[in-house]
Amino acid sequence: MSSPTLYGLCGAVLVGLGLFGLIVHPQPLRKIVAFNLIGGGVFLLFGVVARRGAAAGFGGDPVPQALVITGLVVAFAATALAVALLLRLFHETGRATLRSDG
Amino acid sequence: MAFDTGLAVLVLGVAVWTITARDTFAAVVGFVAFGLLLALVWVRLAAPDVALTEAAIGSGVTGGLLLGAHTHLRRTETAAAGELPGAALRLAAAVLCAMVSAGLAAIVLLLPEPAPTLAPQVAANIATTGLGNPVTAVLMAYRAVDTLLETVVLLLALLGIWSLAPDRVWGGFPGPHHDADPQGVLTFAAQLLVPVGILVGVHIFWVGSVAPGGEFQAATILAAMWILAAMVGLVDAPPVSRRWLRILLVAGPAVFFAIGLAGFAMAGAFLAYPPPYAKLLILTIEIPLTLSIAATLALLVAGPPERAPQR
Amino acid sequence: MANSATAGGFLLVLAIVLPVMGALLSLTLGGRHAERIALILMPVGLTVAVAIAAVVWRAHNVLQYFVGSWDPPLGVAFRADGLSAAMIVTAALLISGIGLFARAQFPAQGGAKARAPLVFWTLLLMVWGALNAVFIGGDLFNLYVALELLTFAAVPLVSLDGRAETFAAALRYLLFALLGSILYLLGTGLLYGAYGTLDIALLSGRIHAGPVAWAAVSLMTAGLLAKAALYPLHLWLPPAHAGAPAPASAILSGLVVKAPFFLVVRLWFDVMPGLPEHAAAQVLGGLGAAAIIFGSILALRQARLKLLIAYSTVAQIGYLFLMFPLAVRPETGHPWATAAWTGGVLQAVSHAFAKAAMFMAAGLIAEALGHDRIAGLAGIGRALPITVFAFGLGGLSLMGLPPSGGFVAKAMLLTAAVAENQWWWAVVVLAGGVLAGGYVFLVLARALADAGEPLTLLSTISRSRQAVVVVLALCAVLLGFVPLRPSELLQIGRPGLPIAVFR
Amino acid sequence: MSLGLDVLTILAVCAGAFFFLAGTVGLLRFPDALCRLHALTKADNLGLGLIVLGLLFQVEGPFAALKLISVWLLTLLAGATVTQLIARTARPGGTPE
Repeated sequence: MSSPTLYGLCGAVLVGLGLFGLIVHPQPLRKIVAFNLIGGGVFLLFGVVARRGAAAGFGGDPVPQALVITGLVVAFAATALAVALLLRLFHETGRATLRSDG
Repeated sequence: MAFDTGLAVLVLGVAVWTITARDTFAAVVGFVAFGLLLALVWVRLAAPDVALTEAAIGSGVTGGLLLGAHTHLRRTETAAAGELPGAALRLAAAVLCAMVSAGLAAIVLLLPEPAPTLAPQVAANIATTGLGNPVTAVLMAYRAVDTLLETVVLLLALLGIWSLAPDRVWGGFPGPHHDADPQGVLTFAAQLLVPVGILVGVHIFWVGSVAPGGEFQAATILAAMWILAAMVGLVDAPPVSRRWLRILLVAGPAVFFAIGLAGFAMAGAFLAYPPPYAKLLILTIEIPLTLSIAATLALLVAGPPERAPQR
Repeated sequence: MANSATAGGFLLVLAIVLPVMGALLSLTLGGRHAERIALILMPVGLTVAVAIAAVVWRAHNVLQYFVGSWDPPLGVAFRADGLSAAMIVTAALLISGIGLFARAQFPAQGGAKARAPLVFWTLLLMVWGALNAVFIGGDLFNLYVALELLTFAAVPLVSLDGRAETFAAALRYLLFALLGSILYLLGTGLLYGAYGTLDIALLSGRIHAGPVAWAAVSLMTAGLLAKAALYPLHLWLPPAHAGAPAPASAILSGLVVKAPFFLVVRLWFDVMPGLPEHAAAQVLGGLGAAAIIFGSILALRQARLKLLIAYSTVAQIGYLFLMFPLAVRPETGHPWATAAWTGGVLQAVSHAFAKAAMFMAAGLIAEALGHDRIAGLAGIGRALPITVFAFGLGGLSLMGLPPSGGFVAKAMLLTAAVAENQWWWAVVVLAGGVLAGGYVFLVLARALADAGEPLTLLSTISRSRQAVVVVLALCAVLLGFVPLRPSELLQIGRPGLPIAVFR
Repeated sequence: MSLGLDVLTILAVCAGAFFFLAGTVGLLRFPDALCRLHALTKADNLGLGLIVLGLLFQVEGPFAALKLISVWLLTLLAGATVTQLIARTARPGGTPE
């Protein structure tokens, strides 16, 4: 097995792990961490696709690499918005759970 | 190969720890470590640009943001943990997620050989962009419209965060105020580190056109230096209603749009650069863009306005 | 397809650039100017939208633009077919209507009251730009960025009022939307890994049935379903749509949920034409049917008007997905598939108008009464007759009664179901109509009941706002006069399917 | 000559690795945040310093050596700053936010 494939398998497992955390954890902060873990796995798969496409003297296909950079920045923006919403929810209700509307 | 195997196992180990740790603090610390290990993986995958971004944004700033959130939410931990779903549901979720992983793993093994790639096309056209770094060429030329919309996404997230402010503090200062301790070791260290960090940021920006680096990585480093200075109390965030701040935030995307639209006249298409001036135009976009992104990232971390503006 | 940009392609750029630049300008100049910028851009954007539709119609071909003159697969293409044109015009009309309605609710103000107007007007423009980007996106990753733009514009609208429960609703919406995006992105990565392009037109030529394509499309579809709130991924929708201020609810329910649906259509019909298995389409249709039945029943059980309307959105989204088992007929190119296609798209358009009108009517009623409990609506029919009339007109579309766009849409789905020997979908369409009749009449009966004593309204509702609501509801009714046959406009850009003739 | 340098490198890197190991064990075993920070700084300062020292015997040219030393200095500076920040929030009566 080549090392890109190895990291590809690693990314596959990360997606599943993150998905599990997102479903199971009741705390929104843990869900946010889990979402970032899924993101890590997905980006890793892009990286593997890029590495496999190494050609023309480049170590990897630059297109998926650029897509990952865009994706990382978007994921950060998402995390920041989610954290801000969560903190606001906490300051307003004293609780940090999604089960507030009952 | 042995190194790669070890690294992959380590990444997965830390990931498992991040998901299964009882304590949220441990999970967040695990996530930061995960991000740093992932940056190493990116180096192994011959993607140094991504490695820099991952270390700076994926691990660094995101980690800081999550740690900050955790200090606020510490007290809610036990109450929320009580809502853990039952064992049957968890088992079902585990089976589902294992299936997803297995399916994805199979797909990875089934990817075609030789792999399709756009690398030759990127290389064939890179001369017209005047750039030496292929990733920057993709971000700023071939797929510039993605990058443009992405910077708008960042701004939009910031507006979303600001919109959470209660009306009475609208337009005020984001985040809590930190007092500087003029004699403190921390202040001293920060005073030393911030200028060095800014220098590093400028360097990373400058080399981005030919070597790994670029506006996002540089902006993150600049933002991190600003956040550090704010946490130590050396600077305070400006009130979000300040006109100059709004202009600083919007300047990057605005210049990007302006040069993009000028492309209609100069090169016959939106976001097209006439080849002799391509590098100059891209640099003209990148400078304000880096500053705008840095300001946006820093304010994303600072959060919604919390202190009313003095009127 | 020609290997260059089509004439008039710059209109596609304007459709995105104008609203987004307007939003940036609003953010810079602040609350007092935000409203003015939005109001100026509305007629301009509407003109651009109509021009795009006109160009597509006249050329009878796909309008195409290569950004930066870089040909795909290296560059990003914008493309507008008949479906895009219809959606762009719908969005422009609705945004303009909602903007006119919202003037009284979010007037330009300074000081501490400046927050909500600035955020609302800026996000209204951003939603518009993002929707246009979704409707004309020709590149799967560019569409991901457009989807994120839409999500980040939509989520803060939910918590615009700053009430505690809306923060929880917004957070839940965000988490669902983020999961949806990341699954979509994962599928995008797999497609690139297998075929080396993200351009929809190029992909449709390269893709072939196999595990990689299947996994990618399943992941992307699942992610988009979470964003479209298709049963059983609908849990986030009712609190989010009901908690937002009325004009925001109208945007969210009328337009925002249509974008992921639109992308599922793109994925199934354009990225992999002829590839989808009948069984997979049946699954989508089954989820749609479940959404219709459960959404309607839950709507019937609501005590608050806005929640009722929100659950009705869950049900009406279900109809959209009935289009898949009826229109995906790869083996023969069944003539009735085009009827189902028109029916599905028409349902999306007419529901947009009807639902926006109903949410805004509910907003006016809540403003006048100070609450939106259905049990306490008695007498409102006399106090706000125009508003209640508009609510009823919108209800026609939901029930599928003539004259309304909903009627034409559901009639086409029904006919296609019968003609294709898939009668079970016809049963669902009819049952959904009856249930919708139940919850619409439940509200109307209360509203038209005699209060006994004259109502004291908390605030007077201006005629002009009521007029906007009626006009939007009338748009849904007018769609009922489109001929009951597959639309020629919507077929532009579709592979040459024989068109069925209704009699 | 080269053998002697290699031996020096091996010794210094091994010593550095030992401090990293000790620091990690300390991080995991020490009871509270301040003690853990203490353990971590040992890894940063001494561990990394020794590894950099070891690598210095192998580099070609003064520029590469300067780069290595800068890495160490920057890590020291960043480490000191972050440690102070963490200690401030961890301190009982500190300013948590």
